[in-house]
Amino acid sequence: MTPPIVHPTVNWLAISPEIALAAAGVFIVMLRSVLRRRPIVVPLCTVVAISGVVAAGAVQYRLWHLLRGHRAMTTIAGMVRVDPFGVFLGVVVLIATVMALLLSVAYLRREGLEAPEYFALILLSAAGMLVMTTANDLIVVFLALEVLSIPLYVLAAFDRRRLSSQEAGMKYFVLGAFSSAVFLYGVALTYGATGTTSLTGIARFLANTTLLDQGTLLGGIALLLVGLGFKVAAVPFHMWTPDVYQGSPTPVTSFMSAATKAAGFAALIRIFGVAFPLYRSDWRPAVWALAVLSLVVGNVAAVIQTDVKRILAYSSIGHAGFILIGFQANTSRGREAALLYLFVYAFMTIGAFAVITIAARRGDDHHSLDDYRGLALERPVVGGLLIFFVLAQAGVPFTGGFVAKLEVFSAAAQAHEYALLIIGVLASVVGAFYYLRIALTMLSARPDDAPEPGGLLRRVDPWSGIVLVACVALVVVVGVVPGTFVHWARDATFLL
Amino acid sequence: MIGAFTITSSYYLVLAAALFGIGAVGLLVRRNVLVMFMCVELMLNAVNLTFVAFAKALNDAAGQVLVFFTLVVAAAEVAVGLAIIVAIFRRRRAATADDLRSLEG
Amino acid sequence: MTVALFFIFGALTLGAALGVVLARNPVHSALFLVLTLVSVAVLFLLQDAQLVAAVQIIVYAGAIVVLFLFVIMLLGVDRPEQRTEPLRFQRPIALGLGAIVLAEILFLAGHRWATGAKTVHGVGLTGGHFGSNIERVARVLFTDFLWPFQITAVLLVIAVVGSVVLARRSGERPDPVPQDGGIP
Amino acid sequence: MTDFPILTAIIATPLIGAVVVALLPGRRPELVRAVGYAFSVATLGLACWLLADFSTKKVFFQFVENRPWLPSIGSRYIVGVDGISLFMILATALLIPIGLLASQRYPTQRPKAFTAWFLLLEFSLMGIFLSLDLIVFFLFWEILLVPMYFLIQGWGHGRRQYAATKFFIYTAAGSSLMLASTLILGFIHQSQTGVLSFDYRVLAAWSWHGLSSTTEVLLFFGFLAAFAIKVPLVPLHTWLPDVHTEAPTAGSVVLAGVILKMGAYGLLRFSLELFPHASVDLAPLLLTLGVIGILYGAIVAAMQKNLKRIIAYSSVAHMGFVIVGVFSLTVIGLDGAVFTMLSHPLTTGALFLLVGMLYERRHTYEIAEYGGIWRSAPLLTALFLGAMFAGIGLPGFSGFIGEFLSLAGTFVSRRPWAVAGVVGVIFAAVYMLWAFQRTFMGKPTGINLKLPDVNLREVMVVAPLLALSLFLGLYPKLAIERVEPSLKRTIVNLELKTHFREKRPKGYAPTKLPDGVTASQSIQLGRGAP
Amino acid sequence: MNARDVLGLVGIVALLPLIGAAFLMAFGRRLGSPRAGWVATGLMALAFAWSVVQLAALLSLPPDARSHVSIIFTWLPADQLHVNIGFLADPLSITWCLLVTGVGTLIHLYAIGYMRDDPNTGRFFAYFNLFAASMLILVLASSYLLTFLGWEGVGLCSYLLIAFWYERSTAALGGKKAFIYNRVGDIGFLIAMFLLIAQFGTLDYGATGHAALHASGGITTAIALLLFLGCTGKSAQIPLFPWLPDAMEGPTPVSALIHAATMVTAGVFLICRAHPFFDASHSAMTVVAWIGAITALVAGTMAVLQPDIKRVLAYSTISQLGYMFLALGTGAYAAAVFFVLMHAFYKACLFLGAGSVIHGNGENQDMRVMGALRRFMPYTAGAMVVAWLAIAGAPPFDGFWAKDGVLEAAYVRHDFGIWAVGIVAAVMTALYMTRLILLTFFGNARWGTSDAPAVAAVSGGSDDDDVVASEDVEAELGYEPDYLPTVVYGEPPRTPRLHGHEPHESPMLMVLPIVTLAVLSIVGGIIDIPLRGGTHLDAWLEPVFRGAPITESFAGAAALSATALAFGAVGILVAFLFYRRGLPSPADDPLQERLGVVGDVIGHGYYYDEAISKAVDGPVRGFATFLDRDVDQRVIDGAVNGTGHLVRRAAEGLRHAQDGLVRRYAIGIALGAAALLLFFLAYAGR
Repeated sequence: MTPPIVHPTVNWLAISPEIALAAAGVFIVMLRSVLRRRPIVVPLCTVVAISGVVAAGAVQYRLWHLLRGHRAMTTIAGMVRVDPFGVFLGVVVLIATVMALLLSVAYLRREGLEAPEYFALILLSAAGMLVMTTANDLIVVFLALEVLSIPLYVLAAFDRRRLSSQEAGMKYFVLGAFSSAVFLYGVALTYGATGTTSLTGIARFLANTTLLDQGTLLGGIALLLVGLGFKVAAVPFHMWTPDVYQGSPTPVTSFMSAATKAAGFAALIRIFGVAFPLYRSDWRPAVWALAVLSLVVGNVAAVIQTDVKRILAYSSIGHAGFILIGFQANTSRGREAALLYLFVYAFMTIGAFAVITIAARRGDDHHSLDDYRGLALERPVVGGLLIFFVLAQAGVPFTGGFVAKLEVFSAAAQAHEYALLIIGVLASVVGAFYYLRIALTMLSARPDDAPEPGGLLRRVDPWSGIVLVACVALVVVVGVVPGTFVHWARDATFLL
Repeated sequence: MIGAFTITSSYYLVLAAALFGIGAVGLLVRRNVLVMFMCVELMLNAVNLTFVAFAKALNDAAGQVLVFFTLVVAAAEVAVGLAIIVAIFRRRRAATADDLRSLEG
Repeated sequence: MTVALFFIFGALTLGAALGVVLARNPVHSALFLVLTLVSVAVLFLLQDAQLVAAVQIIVYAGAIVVLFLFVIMLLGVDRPEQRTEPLRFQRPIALGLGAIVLAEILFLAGHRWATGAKTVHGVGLTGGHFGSNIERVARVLFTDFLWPFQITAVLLVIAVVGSVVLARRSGERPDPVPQDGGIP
Repeated sequence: MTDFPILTAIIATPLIGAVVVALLPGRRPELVRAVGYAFSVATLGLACWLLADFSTKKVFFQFVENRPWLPSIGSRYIVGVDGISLFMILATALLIPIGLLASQRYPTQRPKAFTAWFLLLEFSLMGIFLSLDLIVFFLFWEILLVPMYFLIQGWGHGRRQYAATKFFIYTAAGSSLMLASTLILGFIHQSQTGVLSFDYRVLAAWSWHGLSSTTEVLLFFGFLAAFAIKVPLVPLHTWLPDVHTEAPTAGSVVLAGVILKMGAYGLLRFSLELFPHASVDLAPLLLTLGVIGILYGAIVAAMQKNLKRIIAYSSVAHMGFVIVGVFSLTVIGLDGAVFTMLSHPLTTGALFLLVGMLYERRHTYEIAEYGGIWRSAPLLTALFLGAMFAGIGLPGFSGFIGEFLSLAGTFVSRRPWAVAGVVGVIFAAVYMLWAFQRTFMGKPTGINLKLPDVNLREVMVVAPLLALSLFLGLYPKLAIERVEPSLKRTIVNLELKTHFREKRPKGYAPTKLPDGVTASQSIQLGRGAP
Repeated sequence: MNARDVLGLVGIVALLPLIGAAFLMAFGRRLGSPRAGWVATGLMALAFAWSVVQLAALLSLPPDARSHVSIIFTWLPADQLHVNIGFLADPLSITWCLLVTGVGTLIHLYAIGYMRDDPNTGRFFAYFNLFAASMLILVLASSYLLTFLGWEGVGLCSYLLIAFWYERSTAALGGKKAFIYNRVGDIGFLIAMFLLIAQFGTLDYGATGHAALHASGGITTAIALLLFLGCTGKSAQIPLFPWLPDAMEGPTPVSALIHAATMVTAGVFLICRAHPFFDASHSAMTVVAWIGAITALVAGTMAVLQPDIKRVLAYSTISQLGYMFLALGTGAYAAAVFFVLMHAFYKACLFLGAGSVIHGNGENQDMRVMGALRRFMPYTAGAMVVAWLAIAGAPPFDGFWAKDGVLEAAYVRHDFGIWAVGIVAAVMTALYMTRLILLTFFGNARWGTSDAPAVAAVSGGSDDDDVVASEDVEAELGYEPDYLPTVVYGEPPRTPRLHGHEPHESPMLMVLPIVTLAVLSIVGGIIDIPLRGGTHLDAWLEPVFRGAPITESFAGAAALSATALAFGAVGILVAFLFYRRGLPSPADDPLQERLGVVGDVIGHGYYYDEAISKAVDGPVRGFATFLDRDVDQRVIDGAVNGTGHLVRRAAEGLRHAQDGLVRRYAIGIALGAAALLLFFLAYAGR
C-alpha cells in the first residue's frame, strides 16, 4: 500500500570534505580510547588531524575546479548545495583550521593541556562549519550551527587551570544556547510562513506567492538575523565576544575569530541571498543598522582596552561590521568583497593571534598591554610581525587588509550606500588608533623591573613559524597583487 | 456552542510564543545557571510546539521531523552545558551566573 | 473536548513554565519543568503528533530532566536562590523586553500564522497512504531529512566527547602553574 | 632607452633599498648607511635623468606606464609625470639623501631601521607624486603614514608617541574621506558610462559634465578633507607643530619639505581637474582660508618659544601662499604655488636641518636656552641667516619668486585677498628675525659660549639647499618653463569646463594652449594622444 | 668699442662689489683687517672708475639717445609676465652710480681706519660691498622687480650692518626694527607691482612708463601712492621713520653710507624712476609733497634736543629727506636729485666727522660731555664746520643751492603752504646743526670734569627695556667693547671713557675722506647753479624727466633765497644764544629747560615711537597671545583632542556596559532581537 521509501541519492564527492573532517575527529577519539595515555597518542592525533584537514582541502580543491564557472552540485534531497561560494568559504575554514591546529601543537605542550580530544573537537567543529558553508536548508544551518558551536564551548573552557577559560566557556555556552533557541524560533516561523525549510524552496515559494500576511515570515527573518548576528559577533549580539576571546586558549580564539566568522557569514549570505532576495528592501536596512553599530561599537570600544586579546576581540566586532557592509550591499560586488575580506581576515587575525600565542608566557594569562611593552624592541621579528598584522587589520596599504577594505567600500559606493561608506571609513580611522596603540606599546621601552616580554619565548617552534610565514606571505601578496585573489572571490559570488 | 468554537493552530502558536517569552525572561532574571538552562529548554519546547502546530496547519509531516532535531540539540546542549557547570563547580563553589565576572570591560 | 484539553494543558504549560522561572529552589524548577514538558506532550497529542509526544516524554522528561536533577544533587546547589535581584533594572528590562517581544511576535503574525505552502514534502499528517504517524515521520526523516539526521549523529559524538573532556577530573595531571587568584 | 620604465624605477629603487637595508646585519651601521646613501643617491640620479629627459614642449603626461593592478574595481597602476609632479619628485629625491646625511650622527640608535623607514618614506612619496590612478594614488598616500609614524615614534623626542599617533589619526581621518569620495566618484562614473575606471584622466574628462553640482561640491569637500589636513589649512593645522616638535630632524625636513606639499599637489592635480565647478565656486573660501593661514600662521609663530614650532607655524603661513596661488586660478598664481612648493622644501628644509644641528649640540629647542650663538658658531649662524632670509622671501632667493607669483596671480583675479596676503610678508620678517635675534644675537653665556661650529658634513647638508634656493631665485625659468605647460593646461581645462572665463576680470587674456593641442585633447588630459 | 657697447657692460658696476662681497664672505676672516678693507675699497674704487667710464659713454651720445637697456637673461617668465635681469643705463641711474660708488669709496676708505681693531672686519666689508652691489642693482635695474631685488638687498645689508655688533641688544633690535619698518613699506611696493602686472602685464620701466600715459587716473594714483608707501619706509618718511634713529646703533661708516648718503635716497630714486605715474596724478604728488614737508619740519624739531651726536644727524637726515620728497612732490625732480647729491656730500661728511669725534673721544657720542674739541681734532672740526654751513644753507656751500632749488620749486608751483613749512624747517635745521657744532667743538670742555655719576646707566633702544650697564658688558665679554649704544633723550649724561687721555684726532685714513667730502660740500653745488648755463644737472637729467612739469625760472628767485637765508640765520642765532658757552653742566641743557614740556615732547620724538612700542607690546601682543593660547591651543587643538576624548568617553560607556555579567549580555541579545522585530513591525513589508 504505502509507497516504498526512496532514499535520496548521495553525491559523495560533495560531502567528502565534511566526512573527512568528521572521520578524522572520530578516528582520534577512537585512537584515544585504544591507545589510552601512551606518549605516541598526541603526535599521532596531530598527524591524523592535519591529514584530515589536508584531505578535506584536497577535495575542496577538486570541487573548486569542478564547479568554477557558476556550476553547483545539489545532493541529499537538496539539503547540500556545493557551489564555488561554499567551497571558497570552506577553504577559508580549512585554512583557519589547519593553522589553528599548527599553533596548538606547541601551545598545548607548553600549557600542559595535551589531549587528543582537543584535536577531535576542532575537527568536528570545522566539519560543522563546512556543513554550514554548503547548507541549503535552514535546519541544516541550525544543526551545523550547533555542531560548530558545541565543540567551541568545550574548547573555550578547555584550559581547566584557568577559571577565565571556564568562565569563557560558560558565557559562550549560555549565550550561544539562548541565541540558537532564538534562531530556531526564527526557523520555525519561517517554516510556518513558507511551508518549507529549504532555502531554494523558500525562494521558490516566495517568488510564486504573494503573501498577504507577511508577519510570520518577517518575524522569522528578524530572528534568523539575531541568531546569525550572534555567530558573526555583530552588535548588539556581540557582548560575548570580548570575554570569550580573552578567556579562551589563544589558538582556540584564533580558530573562532577566523573560522566561525567565515561560517557565520556563509550562512548569513546564503540564507539572505538565496531565500530572501525579494525581501531585500526589508532586511537591508536592518543589516545596515547592524553594520553601523558593529563598526562604531567595535572600533570605539577597543580604544581604551588594555588587554591585547580583548582589543583584537573588539576589532573582530569591527571587522564583522566591515564584512556586513559588503553583505548589506547585496550585490555580486558586495559578496565578492565580503568573501575576500573573510579570506584576508583569516590570515590577519590568525597571524596576530599566532604571535600572541607565542609571546604569551606560560599560563596564557598575561595579555595586558604592559606585558607587551618593549616586545618589538627586544624581539624585533616577533614584535614586528604583530605590528604588521595589526597594521594590516587597520587597513594599511600594500596589505591584504587594505584591499579587503577597499573592496568592501567600493561595494558600498556602488550600492549608493554613502552614509555607510563614510561611517565605514571613519570607523577604520578610529580602528587605526588602537592598532597603533598596540604597536606603540611594543615599541616603547620596558621599565627595567618589568618581566621580559615574551617570557619563556626563546625560539619560535617550527609549526607556529609556518603559520606566521604563511600569514605574512598571504597578507602581503593579497595586498600587492590582489588580482588573482579578487578573481577567486568573484568566481565564488555566484549563489543561485 | 463549544463545537462552534474550534481551536485553530493559532492558539497553539500564541501559546508557544508565550512559552518562549517566559523562557527568555526566565533566562534573563534567574541567576542559577541550571535554572537558566532549564529556561533554554522552555524556549526550545516552545519552538517544538510551534513546529508541531505548523505541521498540523500545513498538513506536513516535516514539521514533526524538525522536532526530533530540536530534541537532539537540546540533549547535546544540556550534556555539554552541565559538564561545563560541573567543571566550574569543581573550582569554585558557586553556581550563579553573576559570580563569573572575571572577564569584563 | 479538544478545546477543554487545550485550555487545561495550555494553562498548565504556562503555569508550570512560570513555576520554573519563579521557583527559588532549582529542584522545584526542575520538577516544574517536568510538568511543562508533559503538558506540552499532551498538546502534541492534540495536534496529531503522537510519536513526537512520546519522544518528548521519554527523552525530555525521562532523560534530560533527570540529568538536571542529577547535577543539582551532585553539586549540592539545591539551596534556594535569593529573591532580591542584585542587578539594577535587570528584572524590569527583562520583563519589558519579554512583553515587547511577545507582543511583536503576536502582532507580526497577525491573523494568519501559517501562510506557507501545504505538504511541501509530499507527506501530510493525514491523507495519502503513508500509514501511521510514526511511518509518516520516518518517511520524511529518512528521505528529505537524511542529511540533518546524519549530522545529529556527529552532534551526539560531540556531546559525548565534550562532556567527557570537561567533566574529567582535573586532578589527572598536576597543575604546572599556580592557579588563578580567583575572583573577588 | 625610451622603453625604460624610469618612473617605476624611481618608485622601486627606494623600496628595494629599504628591503636590502632591512636584510643587512644590524651590527654594521656603516654598511647600512652606505647602502642607504647608495639607493637614495641612485634615486636622485634617476630623478635628474628624468629632469634631463623631460620635454618642456609636451603639455600632457610623459613617460606614462599603464598596467593592471586591481581589475575588480578597474584600478590600474598608471604612472606619469608632468610639470607639476616633476619638481616634487626632484625635491623628494634631493631631501632624502640629505636627510640621511643629516642623521648620520644623531639620532644614534637603530640606524638600520631608521634608514629602511626613510627609504620607504621616499618610496611612498614617489608613488604619490607619480600615480595617475586615484586608487593607487590613495594607496601610496596612505602608506606614507606608516614610515612617517615609525620615524616619529622611534626617533622623535619627548612626547613622540602623542605626536606620532596624532599625525597618523589626523591625516588618516582626512584621507578616509578622500577614499570615500574617490569610490563614489568612480562608481557614479560607472553607473553613467558603464566603465569602471579610476584613471584620473578618464574621470577628469567626464566629471565636469557628469556630476550634479551638489555632488561635485560634496566630493570636492571629501578630497579637500585629505588635502587640507596635509597642507595644512587653518584650522586643521594643529597636528603640524606637535609633530614637528617631536619628530627627528630628518623627519621634519621631509615632513615640511615634501609631505605638506602633498596636499597642495592634490588640490592642483585632482581637485581642479576633477571638480572644476566646485573649485571655481569655492575659490573664495579657499582663498580666505589660505590668507588666514598666511596671517594666522605668522602671528602664532611669533608667539612660540620653541624653534621648531616657529618653523612649523611658518610652514603653515608658507603653505597659505601656495593655497592662495592655486585658488587664484590664474597661470601666474599657479606658477607661484608650484614654485613655492619647490622652494619651500629648500628653505624650510635648511632651517630644520640647522635647528637640528643646534639640537644635537644643546638637546633643546627652547629659544630661551640659546642666545649669542653667533660668537661661538659663526658659520652655523651664517647658514642660518641665509636660510632665514631665503625663508622670509628675500628677492634673489627662490621663496620670493613663489610668493610674488602667488600673490601677483591672486591680485590679477581677486584683489582683496592678495592685499590681505601681502601683509603676511611683514609678519614673516617679524617672527623669523625675532627668533634669530633671541637665538643668535645678544651676549652668549655659559655653554652657548663654547658651542662647536658646524663641521664639513653639516655644511654639505645645508649648503646645497641654500645654493639651489639662490639659483632658483635667480633663474626660476628652469622650473617655470617645465611647469607652465601643465599649469596652462589646468587653467585652460578649467576655463573650458566651467563658464569661468566670463567671470574673469576685464582684460584678463584667456589662457592659450601651445600650438597643436586641441581643446578636446586638453580635457582628455592627452589620453590616447601621442 | 662704441659707447653702446660700453653701456652694455654697465652691469659690471654692480658686479664688482658683488664679487667683493662673495670673496670676503668666503675669505674675509682669513684676510683680516685691514686687508679685507683694502680689497673692498679697491673694488669700490674700480666700480667708481667704471661708472665714470659709463658717464663718459653716455655723454658721448646725443641727449635723447642716452638710455640703454642691456638684458642679461630672462629672469621670470610666468604666463604673460616676462621679467628680465637687465640693466638700464641712463643719466638718472648713472648719477646714482657715481654717487654710490664715489661716496661709497670714500666711506669704505674711512671704514678701514674706523674698523681697524674690530675682530670681524672681513664680515663688515663683505656686508659693505654687498650693500653697494645691491644699491647699484637697485639703481641700474631695468624693471621694478629687479629694483625690488636691490631694494630688499639694501634692506638686508642695512639689517646686517645695524646689527653688526649683535651682542648688544640695542643693535640687534635696531636692525630688526629697520628691516620690519622697511617691510611695511615694501607692501606698498609689492602691491604696486601687482597692480602693474594686473593692468599692464609688465614690470619693465620703459613699457610701464609708456603705459602710464594712457592709464586711468585712479590707477596711476594708486600705483604712485603705493610706490610712495615703499619710499616712506626706505627713506624714513612719516609714518615709517622711527627706524632710522635706532639705525645709529650700527658702526658709524654704516650710518654715513647707508643711513645718510645712499640707501635712504632709494625712495627718491624710485619716485624719479616711476615719475610718469606721479606726473599723471596730481593728488599723489600733493601727498608726496606734504608728507615730505611735514617730515622735514617734524623731524627737524625732533633733532633739536637730542643729546647724541649721531641721533641728531639721524633726525637731520629724515628732515633732509623730507625736503627731497617735498621737491619730488612739486615735480622738481632734478632739484630733488641735486639735493640728494649735495646732501650725500655734507651729510656723509658730518657722519664721518661724528665718527671721528666718537673715535677720538673714547667712543663717546654724548654731546653733553664733549665741548671744545676743535683744539684736539682740528681737521675734523674744520670739515664739520664746512658741512654745518652747507646744511644750514649758507651760500655758497652746496646746501644753499640745493635747498634754494627745492623751495623755489615749491613756490613757483604756488604751493605756498609747502614752501612756508620748508622755510620753517630750515630754521630747525640751522638750529640743531649749530647746537651740534657748538656743543661738540666749542664752548666749555665737559669731558674731563663730568658731574655725571661714576657708573652711568646706559639704557638701550627705545623699545627695549633691558638695561645694560657698560661695566656689565665689559665684565660679560671679558674685554672692553669699543662701542656703546646711542644716547637717547632723557638719559643721564655718560661718563667719558678717556681713562685720563685727551681726545685726539683720528688717523689720516679717516681724516682724508672727511676733508674730501668737506671740499665737495663747498664746491659740489657747481653742477647745478640756478644761473644761466649753470644748470648742468637739470640738462643732464632732462631726457629722463621728459614729460614732467617744467619748473619755469622765476624772477623773484633772489628774494626767495634771501628769505630762506634770513630764516636760516634766525636758527643759527637762537642756537648761539643758548649754546655759545657750551653747557653749564652736562646735565643742564638751557634750551631744554626753556622749552619745558615742549622740549620733552620733541625730545621724545612726539612719543610716536613709544606709542607704537606700547601698541605692539600691548594690544598687538595681546592679540597674538590670544590667538596662540586661546584660539590655537584651546579652541582648535582642543576640538581635535576633544574628539579624541569624546571617543574615549564613549568607549568608557561601552566598557561600563560590558560588565562581565552574562545575563546582561543576554539582555543585549534580547534587546537586539526586540529592536529588529520592532523594525520589521514598523517598517518592513510596507
